[in-house]
Amino acid sequence: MNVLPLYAQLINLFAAILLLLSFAMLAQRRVLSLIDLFAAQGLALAASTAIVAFGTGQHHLYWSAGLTLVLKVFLLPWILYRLIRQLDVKWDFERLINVPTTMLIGIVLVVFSFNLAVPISQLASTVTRSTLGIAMACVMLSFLMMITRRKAIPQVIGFLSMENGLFFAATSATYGMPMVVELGIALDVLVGVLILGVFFFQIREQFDSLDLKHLEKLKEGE
Amino acid sequence: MQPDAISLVLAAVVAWLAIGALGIAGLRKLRFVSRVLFPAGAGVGIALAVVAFLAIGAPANAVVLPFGLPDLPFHLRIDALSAFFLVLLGAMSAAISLFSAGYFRSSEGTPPGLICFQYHVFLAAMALVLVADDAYAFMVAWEAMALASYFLVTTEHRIPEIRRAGFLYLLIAHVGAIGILLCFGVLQGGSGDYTFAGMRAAALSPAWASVGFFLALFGFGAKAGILPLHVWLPEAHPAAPSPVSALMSGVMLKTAIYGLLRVAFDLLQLQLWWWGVVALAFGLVTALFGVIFAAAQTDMKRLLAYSSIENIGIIVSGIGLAILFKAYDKPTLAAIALTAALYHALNHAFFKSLLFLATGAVLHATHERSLGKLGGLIHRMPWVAWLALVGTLAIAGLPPLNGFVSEWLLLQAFLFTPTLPQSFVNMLVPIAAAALVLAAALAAYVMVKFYGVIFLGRPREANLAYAKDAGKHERLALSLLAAGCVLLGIFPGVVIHALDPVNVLLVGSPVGEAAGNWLMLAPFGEDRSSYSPLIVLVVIVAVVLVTMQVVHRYYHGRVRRADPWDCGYPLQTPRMQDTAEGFGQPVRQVFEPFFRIERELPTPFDATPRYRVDASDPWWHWIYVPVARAAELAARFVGLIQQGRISVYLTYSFVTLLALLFLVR
Amino acid sequence: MTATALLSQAVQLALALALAPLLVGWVNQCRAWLSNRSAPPLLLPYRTIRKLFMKDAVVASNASPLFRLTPYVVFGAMCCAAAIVPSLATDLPFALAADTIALVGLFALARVFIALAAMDIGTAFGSLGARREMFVGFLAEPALLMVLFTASLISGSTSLPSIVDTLAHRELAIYPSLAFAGVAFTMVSLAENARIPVDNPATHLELTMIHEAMVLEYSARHLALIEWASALKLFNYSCIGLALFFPFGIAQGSENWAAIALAVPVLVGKLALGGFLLALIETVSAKMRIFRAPEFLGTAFLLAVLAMLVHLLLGS
Amino acid sequence: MIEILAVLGIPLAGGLVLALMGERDEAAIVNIVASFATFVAAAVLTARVVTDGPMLALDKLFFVDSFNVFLVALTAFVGFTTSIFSRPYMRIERERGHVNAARLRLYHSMYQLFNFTMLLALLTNNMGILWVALEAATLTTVLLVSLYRTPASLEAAWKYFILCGVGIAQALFGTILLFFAAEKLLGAGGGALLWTELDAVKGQLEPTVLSLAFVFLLVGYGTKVGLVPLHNWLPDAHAEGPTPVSAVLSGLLLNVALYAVVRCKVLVEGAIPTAFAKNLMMGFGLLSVVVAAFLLSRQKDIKRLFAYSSIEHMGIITFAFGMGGAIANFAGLLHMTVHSLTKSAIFFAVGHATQKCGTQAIDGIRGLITTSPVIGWGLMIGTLAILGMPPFGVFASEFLILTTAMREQPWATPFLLVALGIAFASVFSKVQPMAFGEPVEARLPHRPAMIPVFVHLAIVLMLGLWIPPFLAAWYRQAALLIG
Repeated sequence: MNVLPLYAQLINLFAAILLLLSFAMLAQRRVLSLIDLFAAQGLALAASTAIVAFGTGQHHLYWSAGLTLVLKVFLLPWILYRLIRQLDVKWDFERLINVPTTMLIGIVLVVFSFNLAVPISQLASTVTRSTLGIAMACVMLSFLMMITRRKAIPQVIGFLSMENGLFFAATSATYGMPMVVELGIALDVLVGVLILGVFFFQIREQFDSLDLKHLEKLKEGE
Repeated sequence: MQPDAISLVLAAVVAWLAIGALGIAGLRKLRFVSRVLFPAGAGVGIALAVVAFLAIGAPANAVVLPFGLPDLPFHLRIDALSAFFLVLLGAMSAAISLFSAGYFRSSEGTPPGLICFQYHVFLAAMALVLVADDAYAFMVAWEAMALASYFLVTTEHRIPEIRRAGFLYLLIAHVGAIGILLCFGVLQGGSGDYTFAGMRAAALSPAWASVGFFLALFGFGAKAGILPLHVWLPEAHPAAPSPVSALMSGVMLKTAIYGLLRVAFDLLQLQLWWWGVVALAFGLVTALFGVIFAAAQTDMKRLLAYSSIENIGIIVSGIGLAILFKAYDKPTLAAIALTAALYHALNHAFFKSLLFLATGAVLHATHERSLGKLGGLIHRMPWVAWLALVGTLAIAGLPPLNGFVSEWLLLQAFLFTPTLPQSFVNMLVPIAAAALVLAAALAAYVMVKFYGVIFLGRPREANLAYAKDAGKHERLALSLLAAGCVLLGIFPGVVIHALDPVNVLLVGSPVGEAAGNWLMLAPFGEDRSSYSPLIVLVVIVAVVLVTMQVVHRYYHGRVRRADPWDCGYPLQTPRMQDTAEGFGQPVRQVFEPFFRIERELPTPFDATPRYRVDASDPWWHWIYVPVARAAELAARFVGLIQQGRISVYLTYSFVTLLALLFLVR
Repeated sequence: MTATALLSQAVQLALALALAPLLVGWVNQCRAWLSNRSAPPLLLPYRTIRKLFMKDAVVASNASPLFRLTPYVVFGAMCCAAAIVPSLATDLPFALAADTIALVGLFALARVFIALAAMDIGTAFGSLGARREMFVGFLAEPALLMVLFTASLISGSTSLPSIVDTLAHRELAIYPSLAFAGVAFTMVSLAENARIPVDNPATHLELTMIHEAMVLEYSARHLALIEWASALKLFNYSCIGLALFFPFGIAQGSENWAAIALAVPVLVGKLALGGFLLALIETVSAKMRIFRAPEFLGTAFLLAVLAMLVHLLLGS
Repeated sequence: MIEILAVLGIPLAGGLVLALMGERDEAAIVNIVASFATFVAAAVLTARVVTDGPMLALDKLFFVDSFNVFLVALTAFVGFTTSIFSRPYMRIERERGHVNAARLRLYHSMYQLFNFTMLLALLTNNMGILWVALEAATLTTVLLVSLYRTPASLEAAWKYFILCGVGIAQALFGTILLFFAAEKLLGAGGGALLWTELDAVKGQLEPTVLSLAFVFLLVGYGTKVGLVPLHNWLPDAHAEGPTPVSAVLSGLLLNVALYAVVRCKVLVEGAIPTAFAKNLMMGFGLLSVVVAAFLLSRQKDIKRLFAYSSIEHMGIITFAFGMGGAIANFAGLLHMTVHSLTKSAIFFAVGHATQKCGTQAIDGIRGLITTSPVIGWGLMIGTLAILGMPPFGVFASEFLILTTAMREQPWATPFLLVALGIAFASVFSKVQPMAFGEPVEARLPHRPAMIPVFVHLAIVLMLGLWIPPFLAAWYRQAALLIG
């Protein structure tokens, strides 16, 4: 087996870091730490995007990297920090499934994603193809995180982290989507977070908490 | 150029629609609607009947209208079968419209103009059903018919029971319509050609053909009221205004028969013998059940509704028999069975409309539908009573009236099943014939109860003394229908001869020349069987007249009026007559397993003893309640998936995603 | 259709009208003998009818015209039926007008009219009688038709003269199915003619009566016609029974006057025997509760169906 | 070209203007005018496409063919009629204090932007932009759903946002996979996401990747379509937002999402030899029909009731497209049209009925035909139409779908029979006493805008009896396109 070029190895390293961070977020109990982890994930993402840009000469990816850096490492964590400070929800929270079980499910998901991605990765022309599996695993783990959390903010962080996974898939597996699409996605994410921010206030105003258990009134079951 | 039949039929349809539209224009002008529009509608009905009658023997002609689906404009076609049913529609609508002219009052819930609109749309839709020549046109007309009649049924929609009845009716009609639609889906044979011509050309395997036939039986059965899809009939008929009940029972049920015949004999190119057996079984069970239940009813319109179920059962068993003969390649016998079915359809239209209209007149005069509160109306309403007597005798299947003719024909057809090659089918004959005869005998029982309790005896309520006889429109309409019952009864040969083109079309053979005699009905030759109602009538009338003459000439003929004797019992009150419940009691007792009976018996020590018995339709409890409960249970179960918790929802998405991913690898 | 045929038809009808009350008288006489009573005169029914015709009719004050019309219609229907049933000869031109099914229809017509008339006055007994009569009717009618169907299947015809022709004048064959049918027919006839064990013609014991309850309100000529009609009914049923099960002696065709002349004493003899048997049955059995009637007639119905099945199985 | 820009530019500009001008009495008029202008532009565009055939514009960024142009016309039309309806409706809401001026401003502005996003999603040729537009549509409607700021509306909006956000994220992953597969053939430039380019090479796309991508796309866009079991946001969002929003959500957004699914299906069908995509769509469609039918019977809220009815109809359409073939596709397209017209008409009538009776609870609305015949008959006829009663257009399409299914997928018909029967029973038993029955007295301060209801129903009626030839030709082309 021939050795990959350095940049590819670096990307794989960052991919592994991303996955690790995803797991960490899955396990994390504190909201503030969760935001830190999210920012770290954004950083790893930006770095890997930059490396892909450097390694493959896809210069528009530098823009993507910059965008990611601004949006996901500075802007969004900053917004979230502010929100938490204003809403005063720093404390720990309970969750639907306990951490070890979540981790076990997470590992199963990772195996499944890898299994799914392997046949596809064979087809790719990019050097970084094996990262597709990791990206998929990140998406799945974020999904799992959203399921397990009972408070609004961590759920949103899960959502954003899922976006990270998607972004990683886009950059590493395909060297990035067309610029116009990426801009659009970024805009959507930003607007989405802003709207959610407004929502947090409204929810707290209505229910005096951000616990999602208040949002279970509309249903069909008895 | 002489206009062809189909254009004239179309013109009639358009005329009806136009009359309906005028009704909308004169929404609250009762006089205009009842004195102008309804008689005009009756005129159109007569014209339609004449046109259609002339078209029975004529070759089929068709027309394609410029609308419909893009590849499927409305095809219309009139052939012998449609023409026969159009005659029925035209004649009935003429009489019933005439009756309606005097019937509708402004006090009904829906404004008269709107009723007029719905009524004429109903008529037009029925006419279109009968001439539709492609699946789409048929379905559109079919459902328009259901919809128009639904609105007519719910005329007095503020009463919850009436709403419930209307809902049940429309629901069963709609489910049935889906069945018919699927049936057409089968019949088109994957060709995508939805015209009836295309369906005739489609070569179906026996399995597909069977699926098609049974979907048709289901779909049309729901409309006709074949067991166990009959439950809407006894609800909807009492709810509807009487002319509408008459129209629904007399004509609309027949459109279902038309559809069944169209599919079974015309669109399907092969018939299997066991279809016939199934249809026969369903028909007979329906007939028996209907009549047994009719015997137990206490509401006069419900009673008639159950009686309609019975008659539909008889018609369907005739169709089943015809299928049986056709499948064994005995076209002449099939023609006789089919003639019996068609004849009965015609007869039923006449006498059932007559009786429903009579109940309408009674209802208007007394505001009472419950048999327990009527009685003695023959004195107050002689016109209605005597004309209703004709209908009563006819529906009871008594010679020389029309109901007997079709039953006679059907029994004749039954007697020839032993010529079939299948011994199993032969064994069926005794049972089937017995069931049919039992149904006919019970019908007499039911009709004696119906007539006796309403018109005979003494009034059970004081206010019946103020009942007024029907107006002149109503009398004329009732007389027409009664005359129809008599004429159809005493000239069967003529009618059967006129029906022969339908037989040729559907089973490929006429009944034969022997039946064509105006005096004598002898489908197999006079030494095998014969029936001449005219002679019977003449003889009975002659004997009656001669006896009267003799008695009055040779004896004094004096009459003295006195109180009733009644074994000398002195304190007679009208309440001591048999009530409707009492009259039905023997039937309830004998056929107890068929009923769901709730009794409330007084104890000997009750100060105010009360006896209550409630015999309800068990099918409701056997099928509909469990189905409704199962649906409710399923809904509750399905409702459980919607927990309201967002994590659960996310889990659904997640699991779905994973499952599909698992599937795809 | 020939003049002789018409003549034979007329003779037959006249005979039926004349003999019917006699049969009733004979049965009553036999019953009296069998129960060790002194018998009423044989001609008593004639005298009763005559007496009734002479009387003033008393009609309930609230009777409708239907009430007064009914006796005539019932009488007419029974005359019509009498013209169909071959008692002397099989060449009955009128029989073409109505076959066995129509015959049953005629009986039903009479029944419906009399039941309606019973309800017309609005008394408790009248409607009770009407209800019970229709009740017995709907049980008996199918059984009767099944019996007739069995005979029709054997002879391939539903026309009574043809049936008689087949059974009496073709080669002798044993029809086991007819045995069943015969028993069934006897039971039906008992019920239809208001005889013990279903009804008792001799009683006005209020709660058990059926036929008598219906005609309670009739008097004078109306009652006379009704009595005569019910006598005719008994006569008709007897003749049907004889025609189906003991057809021997009925003349074939109408040309053979000698045969017809011979048929008269044969008929009278057969009727005498039949009347005696009827009286015997009535004497040895007890009147049933009304709700045992379904069992009784159900058995008759079952036997008739069995007869048909036997015919189909054995082909004979 | 210019038409496309107009179609997109007018609502965008309208949204901005409305956002800037603030809440005045004229805002509703501006809203109507902008919607009308959009509709005119869409009509012109439609005429162009009908005469000139499909067109590509702006560096292949926009693509109009017979499939999407009819949806554009439909969207613009319903958008226009809804804006007419929303004027008296929102006025009454304002006067009753349910919304304040700031929210009304948000409402009008977002209404236009929402129209813009939908039209963008329909017109774009780029699968990425399609995704962006749909996500933006979610964002705008989230704001509209939460307009009342009641606990229930917040809950509904939150669920809507999270579920659709997550769902649509899956669609993005699918889009990436699509790009990933196409990039090899078309190069990493912009071409690999353009639908026209993809369509041209669909036969050579890697089947494994495409089937994987289709799963993600179907789950993603399917969430927005409201396919069971991804539908849970839909009834909440429909019931808790203002009624005009329910009307456009049900009548338009679902269609647009389904449009996205069908576009993807065309590509996947071309790439995969098996019936995988078909079966998947039929399965989802059928499941939606059945589950929605059962849920219909449990509803106590009139808007929720019709929301489930939308799920049911989306299921039917998905099933039809899944079945494929000229007739089924034709029927599916027809059903999209008539469903959005009928359903929005129903929501208009329901909106006025709920305002009249002051409640959305079915038990609280009674006897409409007696007190206000127009609303009552509108609701009654609309309901009968949506339940598939002829001679309305919904019946025409159901007729074609069911008869085709009977021969091609007979296994599915018992489910359809049961589901349609139950749906009929559930909906009609609830609507009948609302229209009929003893009336509940109430008055509306403003005349209800019932013209849109009857215009819609008239069109639906016409489509049941006569489909104009140009429309039929158009459907046929589109049906062929879908394959």
